[in-house]
Amino acid sequence: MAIEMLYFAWVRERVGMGAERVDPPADIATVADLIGWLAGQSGGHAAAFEDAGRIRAAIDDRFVGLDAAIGGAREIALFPPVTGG
Amino acid sequence: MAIEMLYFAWVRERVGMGAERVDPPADIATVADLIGWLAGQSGGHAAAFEDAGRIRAAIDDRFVGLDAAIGGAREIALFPPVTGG
Amino acid sequence: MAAIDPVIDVRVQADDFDVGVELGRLEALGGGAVGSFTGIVRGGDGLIALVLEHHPVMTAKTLRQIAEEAAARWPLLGVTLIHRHGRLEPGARIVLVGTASPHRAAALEATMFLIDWLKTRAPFWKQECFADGGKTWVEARSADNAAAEKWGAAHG
Amino acid sequence: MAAIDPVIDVRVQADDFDVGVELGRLEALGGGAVGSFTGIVRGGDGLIALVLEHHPVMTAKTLRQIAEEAAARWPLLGVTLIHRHGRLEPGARIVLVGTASPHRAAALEATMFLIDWLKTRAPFWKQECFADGGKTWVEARSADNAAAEKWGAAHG
Repeated sequence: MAIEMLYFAWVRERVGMGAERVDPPADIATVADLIGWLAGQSGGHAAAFEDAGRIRAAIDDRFVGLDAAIGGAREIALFPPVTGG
Repeated sequence: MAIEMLYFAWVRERVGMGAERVDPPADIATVADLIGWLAGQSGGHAAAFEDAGRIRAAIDDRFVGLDAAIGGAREIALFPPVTGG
Repeated sequence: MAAIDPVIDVRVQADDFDVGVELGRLEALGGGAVGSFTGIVRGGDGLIALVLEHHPVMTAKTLRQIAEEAAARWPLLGVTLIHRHGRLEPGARIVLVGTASPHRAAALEATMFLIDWLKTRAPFWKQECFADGGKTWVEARSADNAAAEKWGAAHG
Repeated sequence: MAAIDPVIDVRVQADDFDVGVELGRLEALGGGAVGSFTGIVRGGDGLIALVLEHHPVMTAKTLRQIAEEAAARWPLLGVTLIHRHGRLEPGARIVLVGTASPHRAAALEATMFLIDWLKTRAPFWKQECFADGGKTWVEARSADNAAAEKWGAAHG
């Protein structure tokens, strides 16, 4: 199940890239599972995802909670809480 | 005790002038007294001041209640409730 | 709140004003948050114009007092109040309230306060002129009084 | 509230905007009451610029949803939301919220709602750049979340 990942702000900086294609194993069912799995992919990923509580997510351009199922997702964005306005 | 009167909006229209100099008798002590006295000065004044509850006042450019004393007043303005903004 | 000495700009004029220029002045004060309210003559029901009469000596003074009251209640860097008088046709601007503050809630709450107080305390009177020649003095609205009263009495 | 179909104008852009022109469009809708909030980069503490990053696909869509939520809650004739991205120096405009309504309270309450929701729901991230070369991502503020939450959940 290939997923297009998008990263923003310090998540992007720590991972070291703004986008990547990942193929997590079948037992990765939720956004939280995905974050835990991503944290093991590199030192940069580990730094970005060491505290899942600071991460927000969107699946296919819709905000979701970390408990959201990722089945069928084409694109998942991970980022810090927003600070616009 | 000569007082410069100023009238605005429909008070001005009914009285028929925007300003006049008046010299009320000594027993006219408050704005309400003055309004009652003015109502007897002409048909226009009577139409303007038939309902004192609809009149607001300022003495020497400060808003006052109808119970305010007029002793020492140089100028008194009478007008309807304001409708700016 | 009195730590900041705000720039208060109050004008009573027949001429129109430029909202972009006025708000630009407030933006330049460095607060980060600028709020505004613009009141415009609304057409409909055959209205062809409003005529705004005012008490020439009291108006600017009253607007200044209202601006100072807002500055006593919120941390404002600037308050701009412009109120037009004379004949104004539908679509014409009547009044501008602008505020600058370090805090967005302060800027917008003060804007609301200023227009509420201005409606019930500034010595202006509106006459409506209709296409059929009729003229009517606008009556004060109890809703406006209620809106003003929710802010409580003057501090001063 | 759904009786009025408001003019919603949402833009995400690097370029500056003209507040007078934008509010002029809202004034022309005939409501009589136009409210606005402008957010500006505040200097101080050695800040030389903000860099605003955003999620290019989601931002305009999210701003439109926020504007539609405001239109579902207040009788609005128009909502304008403009949010800049990229590098912005102190004094630069960041965001404009503008509303038009027949009612002044609706215009100003909706303005407050829009900026509160925009701060906590629109996918923008601010990085502060300092004179000494330091860069810091701005942390989300709990006060902003509290301000947004006081308006309750989305209707849709």
